[in-house]
Amino acid sequence: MTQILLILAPIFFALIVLGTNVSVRNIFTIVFVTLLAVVSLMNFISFDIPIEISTPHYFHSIFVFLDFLLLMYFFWQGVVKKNSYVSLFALIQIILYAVVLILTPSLMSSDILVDKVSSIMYLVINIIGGIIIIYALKYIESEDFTRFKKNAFIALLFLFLSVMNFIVSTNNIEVFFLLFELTTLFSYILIAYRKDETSLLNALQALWMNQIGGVAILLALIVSITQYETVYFDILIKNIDTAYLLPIVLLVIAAFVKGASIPFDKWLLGAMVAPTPVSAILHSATMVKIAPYLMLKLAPAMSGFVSVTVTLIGTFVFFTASLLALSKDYFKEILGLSTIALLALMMSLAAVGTPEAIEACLVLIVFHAISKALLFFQAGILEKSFHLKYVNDINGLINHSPLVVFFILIGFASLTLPPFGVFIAKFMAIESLSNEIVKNPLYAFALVFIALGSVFLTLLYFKVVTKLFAKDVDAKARHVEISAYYTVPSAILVIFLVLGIYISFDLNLLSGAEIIVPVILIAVVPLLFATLLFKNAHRVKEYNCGEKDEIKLSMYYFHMPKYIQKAIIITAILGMWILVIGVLI
Amino acid sequence: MRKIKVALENIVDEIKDFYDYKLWHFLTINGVALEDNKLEVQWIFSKYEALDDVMVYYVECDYKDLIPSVVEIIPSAIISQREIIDMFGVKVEGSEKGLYLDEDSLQAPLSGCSI
Amino acid sequence: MKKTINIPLGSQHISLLEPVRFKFECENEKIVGVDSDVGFVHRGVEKACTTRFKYDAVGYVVARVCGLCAITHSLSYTVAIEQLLDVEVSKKAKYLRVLLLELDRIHSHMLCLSHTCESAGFEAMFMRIMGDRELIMEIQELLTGNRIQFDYISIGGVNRDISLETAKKIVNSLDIVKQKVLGYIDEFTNNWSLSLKFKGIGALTLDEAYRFNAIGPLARASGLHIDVRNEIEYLPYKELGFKMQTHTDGDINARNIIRLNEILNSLEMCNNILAGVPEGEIVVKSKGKPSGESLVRFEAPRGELMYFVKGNATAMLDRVRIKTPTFSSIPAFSHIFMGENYADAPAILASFDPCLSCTAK
Amino acid sequence: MFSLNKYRKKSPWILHYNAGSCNGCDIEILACLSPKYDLERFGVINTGNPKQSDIFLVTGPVTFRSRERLIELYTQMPEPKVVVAVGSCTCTGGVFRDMYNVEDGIDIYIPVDVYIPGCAASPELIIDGVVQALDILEKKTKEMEIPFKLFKEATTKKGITSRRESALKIGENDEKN
Amino acid sequence: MIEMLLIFLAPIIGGFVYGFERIVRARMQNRQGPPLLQPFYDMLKLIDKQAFIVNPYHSILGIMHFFTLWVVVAFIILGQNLLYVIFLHLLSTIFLILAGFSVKSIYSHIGSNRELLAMIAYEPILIMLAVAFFMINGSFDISAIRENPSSIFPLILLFLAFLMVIPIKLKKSPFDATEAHQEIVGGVEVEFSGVFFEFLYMAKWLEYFFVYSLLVLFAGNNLIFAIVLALFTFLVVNLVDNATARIKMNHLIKIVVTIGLTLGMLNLIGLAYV
Amino acid sequence: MFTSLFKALTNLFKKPQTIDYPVTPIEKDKDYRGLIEYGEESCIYCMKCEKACPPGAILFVKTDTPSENEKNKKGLKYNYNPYLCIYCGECVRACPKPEEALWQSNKKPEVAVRGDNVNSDWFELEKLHKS
Repeated sequence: MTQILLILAPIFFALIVLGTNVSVRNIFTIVFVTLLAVVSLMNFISFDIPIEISTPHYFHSIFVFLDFLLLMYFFWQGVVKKNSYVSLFALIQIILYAVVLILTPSLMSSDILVDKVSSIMYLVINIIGGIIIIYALKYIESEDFTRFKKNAFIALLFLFLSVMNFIVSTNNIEVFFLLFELTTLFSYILIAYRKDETSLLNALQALWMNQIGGVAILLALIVSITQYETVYFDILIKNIDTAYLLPIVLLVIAAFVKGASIPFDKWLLGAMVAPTPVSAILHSATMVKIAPYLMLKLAPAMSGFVSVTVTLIGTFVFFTASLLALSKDYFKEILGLSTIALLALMMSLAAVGTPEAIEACLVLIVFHAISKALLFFQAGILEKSFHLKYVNDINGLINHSPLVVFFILIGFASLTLPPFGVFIAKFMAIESLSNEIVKNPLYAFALVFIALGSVFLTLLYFKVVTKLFAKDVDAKARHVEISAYYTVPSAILVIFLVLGIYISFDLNLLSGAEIIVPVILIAVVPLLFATLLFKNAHRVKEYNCGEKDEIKLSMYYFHMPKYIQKAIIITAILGMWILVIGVLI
Repeated sequence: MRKIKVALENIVDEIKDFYDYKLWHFLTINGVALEDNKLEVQWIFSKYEALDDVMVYYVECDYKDLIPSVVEIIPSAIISQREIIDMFGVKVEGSEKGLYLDEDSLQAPLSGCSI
Repeated sequence: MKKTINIPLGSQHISLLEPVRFKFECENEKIVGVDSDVGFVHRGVEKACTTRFKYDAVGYVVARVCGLCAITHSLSYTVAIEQLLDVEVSKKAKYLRVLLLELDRIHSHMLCLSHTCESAGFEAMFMRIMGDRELIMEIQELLTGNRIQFDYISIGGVNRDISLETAKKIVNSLDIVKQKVLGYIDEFTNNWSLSLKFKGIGALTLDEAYRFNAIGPLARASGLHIDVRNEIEYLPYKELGFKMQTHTDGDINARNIIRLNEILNSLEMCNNILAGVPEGEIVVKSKGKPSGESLVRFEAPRGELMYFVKGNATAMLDRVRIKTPTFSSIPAFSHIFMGENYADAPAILASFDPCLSCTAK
Repeated sequence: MFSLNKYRKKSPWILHYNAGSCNGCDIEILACLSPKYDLERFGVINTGNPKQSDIFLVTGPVTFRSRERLIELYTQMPEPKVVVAVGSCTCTGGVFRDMYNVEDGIDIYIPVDVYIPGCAASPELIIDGVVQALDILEKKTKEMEIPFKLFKEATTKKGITSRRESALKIGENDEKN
Repeated sequence: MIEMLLIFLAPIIGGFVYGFERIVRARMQNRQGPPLLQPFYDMLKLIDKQAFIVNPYHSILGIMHFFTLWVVVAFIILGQNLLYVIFLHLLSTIFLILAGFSVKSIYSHIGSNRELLAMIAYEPILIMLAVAFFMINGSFDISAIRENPSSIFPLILLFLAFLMVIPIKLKKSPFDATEAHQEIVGGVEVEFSGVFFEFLYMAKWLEYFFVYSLLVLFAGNNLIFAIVLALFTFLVVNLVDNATARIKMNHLIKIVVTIGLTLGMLNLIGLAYV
Repeated sequence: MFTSLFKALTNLFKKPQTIDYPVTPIEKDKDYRGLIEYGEESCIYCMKCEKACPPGAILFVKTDTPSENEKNKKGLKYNYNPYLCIYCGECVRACPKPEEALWQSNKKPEVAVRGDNVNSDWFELEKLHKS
């Protein structure tokens, strides 16, 4: 029953938070978040077999009602905000949903099915999401909103957690569709939260793009009902016929939309205008994580052509998104593109479908969430405490706040370097793909994409990190005080990352020496040497050919011509079409 | 070596009429300190692929006079102009000093009057 | 959002022999702006020539304006003084002067080529050319008694005679050098990595060469027919077999090819001289003090060198104006760097064969 | 204790700065690196970087504009270091002595250890000079050597000596003397 | 025991290789060259020099670079996971790059930028190399690779690609744009001096050891073939070093990425089919 | 590229061009312009060399211990600074008694060290000469 608690409690919390003053709200929020974390942890520990929960029949009617209400709201929003795409897709969905309701499936299963993946997702959603909410407490205070709106923001985040908890527990594709649309709604509201023009535009963009996913799910529903007589994931996957994978492919496309893979990447990048906690919650804990989750659910059904194509598309997106990120300067945009890249990697790993690959995917989901949340926190701190948004301006941050630099460094290092989780996941990804090449040489391309992509990502991250380090010795260090609401969540995430090294041992991938020796040697010995050697060191100026001029420094700028960007998008769309047409044939 | 004397105010027009960049090669601007605090400024040209054909336009002026710039006609004259400013302490339109000399070195070393 | 960086090249830099400061404004490594300072070597030779030294010693001083084109400097000055004193130099002296001038050109060009290779990161080729250059240096030491500053030319002729024995030795060495130079031409045209580094890099078009009044190999590589050896009667270049070398590409490669061809041409001229050194006095005594103005131009290895000398019938001169080759090329330099990659900058700079001690005097 | 002094002798890395010479000596330094003379047999590397150099080869009488650069490069070299003045004009000003933009010889600015005469100094002489410099290098201490016209003294803070502001302005110091 | 000894002697062995290479290079350029022990003289001299720092991070990162590289070499000797070793090597390069960026020095920055770009070129090839070894031996473990017979013939294309990586890592023409002494005065190492430069200097030796020990993996359990292969590569790399100029960074990336990746891909696909 | 590859390979087995200089001394040609040498006995103290020398590396300075030469009426002493000399040979050409009083040998000059005071000592001589 903890699952039901996880779904319902946040709604309750949201209602409580709505009407309190600042200090009470903060205390309540922290308590609630702790509760959610504890419950999800208990759920994870006590979990032994897949739990199936059936829901009463009238639930279905409520969902249908809510669904229509939601779609109508979208349609209305499209009309009011004069965005024809939004209305168009809402209209299509209304019609398609009506068709779905007319068709009657015969095979039934339980509505809620909680398996291992779901329980891990609970952990990610509730713990990381909770920490983000705590972080948001301070962040939202510095925004120019009314008190109610500030509280509502926190409440919305709680609601978001509830929806996410539900979405990872549901087994019914119809319910899944509703929740999918609900996350779309929340993202729409949260992105537009600042109510200025760009926010609204980007929110509408997110709205219509996400509705493509809704259309795909509805189409999948229709096909699934007509062909397989069911609206349930487990039955669909059990009965799947390898010759007719269309519903799976349509759901995969829905995942690609939610995961903001390359042709659909605009919405996630547009979401950057929202307050930073929203970006954090979208990127790390909720929303986009639906994509790999859905993939993981569908993984057993994928085989042969679909598996290879999805893997290739995913790795291609991984590679190109990291490439595109190289040419960006806006800190959050860099983070966003790297999220897109890593999501694509998760999806392709899920599509590979071997146990190793799925394990890698899960590790990636968890640690990516932690690292990205940490980095978005720092982006928020940079924005609020230092008024910096662009990477080119963060030169010499180490003079002002070594702590933030440390967090950013850990964040980036955890995404690239041993012995952190994401590194381990990439490692497993390469290993699992190497196993697969023998079966299908096309995986070699996927492997090359992963290799190139991870190098690009490393390049990207260290391009940013290096800016922090360019220390000016003579500058008067101006230390900036950073609120505990910012630093404590960051510190907790860092602790998680460090604890996560445990997973490296647990997976039996590397020997203990391989993990521990570098850490000790790299951390301790140089410091020892340095303290010995600094004693009689002299400090000199940098070599500047004997000249005394001020030096202008800037990091390497990658110019990405328009035609390459277009070529990337066209290739990605082509990949999708190949997927669909290939399945149809 | 043909030498043509021109008045200071006419020098730019004179050179503009004369100078064809595919026919004449601009050598340099030369200054010669004369007696009585006078200065002779020469614009020296040579003809491409001709035997010993050197054309010198010169003016006689005071150190105080503003010497007009020929950079618009001959872009490469800029460095010669900077040199003559440094060496003679004269003023040339649109050119700055400091090509060779530092603040604490001997100023206008070649001018007749400073020694 | 493109941000530029400033990359300094000099005043002290490993790829520079002389102090010159370039400050490149770069986007990534593409040069979008050049700021140069060429005045590091300013010593005040022009003034010293008129105040510190008598006219007969000035020849040795102006030779120290530049070590590489020392011979051209002292020759130009000496000829200018000879014109003022009305001294007619013997044919033998003229021949020997051309011999030294051309030897100097050969070793200077070889140095430039090797330095260009070094700047392009081709250490082996640097070593190869520098090793072979020693042959020319030995010849010069044999002829004049020193490797770099020859002090060979005095007013009225030359300081030292040449014996038949040495002439024979020199001819042998020159033959070896010729073979080596043919080898370089092969290397410079066929080496894949050098063509990546040199072809199409640092190009100057013919029109730009005219506009910027470029001179020397820099201009000839762009197809501009300018060579003072072709424009003066004083030295017997025509009868010694001078041929003007031009190229149309205007890039580093073209400059290298021009230099290599000029070395071959100079070798040929040296052989012609050594085959028939005329009999006669090597030095003619001069009388009187210089008075009047004279303007003399000669072709230094880097281009046209101009001396303007004004005497006033005393031992001290009124004015010695030195217009050095690199001085004229500086506007063209700054232009060529634009749009190139910083990685090419040292090689481009070396391919100009800049002589800053000439420029700043 | 095991003395490392003798290894200084075997690995001299050179830094070359032209403080206004006619570049005759610079070419001869280059010729020293060429196959015929091959300075690398003594372990010489032309680093071009003051921070990794032991021998400072200076050519040219010091012109006004190169004074500050000379001192800055000198202070950026770690001790023990040896300064070699290559060529007559570097030793004493040579033919440029008493010219208006020239300081007569570099030993007005920095302590010179070896003087190589010649105009231009031939490669053999340069090799002689470097060999001489190696003997001096072996005997040197790691005491900080200060250029004669250093404007700002090096300051010590938290046990780390700062040489950052070494060659600020030379003219002002002259006035004081 | 021998392994432990090897680990401690690894820099010294690399130093000998470097010293020998300097002689060979000098001889190829028709000159006499330094003595064999020259690198060690340099090293001992550098210990003795006055230590200069620009800022503490800079020097510490340089030291970290050296130690990480040593760990990499140790793991190769101990026969650990090849893929892990390659990633750890990436880490050591990243320390170097960070060191380059931690000072306000333009040449250091350009050097780091170039080092980062060069990573794009060679890292995928190294990863593909590891994958190819995995496909042949069924394990990433270097000890397993060493026990199996020579795998140079099935991996001949990747061997060629690896030959392109060696000059980048060892800073040799035509792929030495990251160090580029004539342009950026050594790039990353420009601000290091004295004892701190020592670590970078010795890291260079370890780099030699790293590259050649990866190379002998191609020979499998055949010791004689390994020696022949190493000598052959040594000769080829040095000959090419003496016959080419340094090419620019953009050319380097284009050449290595296109040719190297194609060779690697073909080899992997070929392995999958065979 | 392949020719230079081949050249590098052949060089590997050739004797290097290097002269091991300090060990094997290089013989200077007899015409080498080396140190200026002075024959005190033959000097007629016309001081033409001093006037001719461009850098002023020859100074005749009045001292308490002049050389014992009947021509030396003013009590002068010949001073020569090889570190200032530019080895141009102009003094020899100016000398009325070349090869006896003043000649250019083919000896190369010696390298000096700090203790030799090549500059400061000469400054004092120059001061003396002016006064």
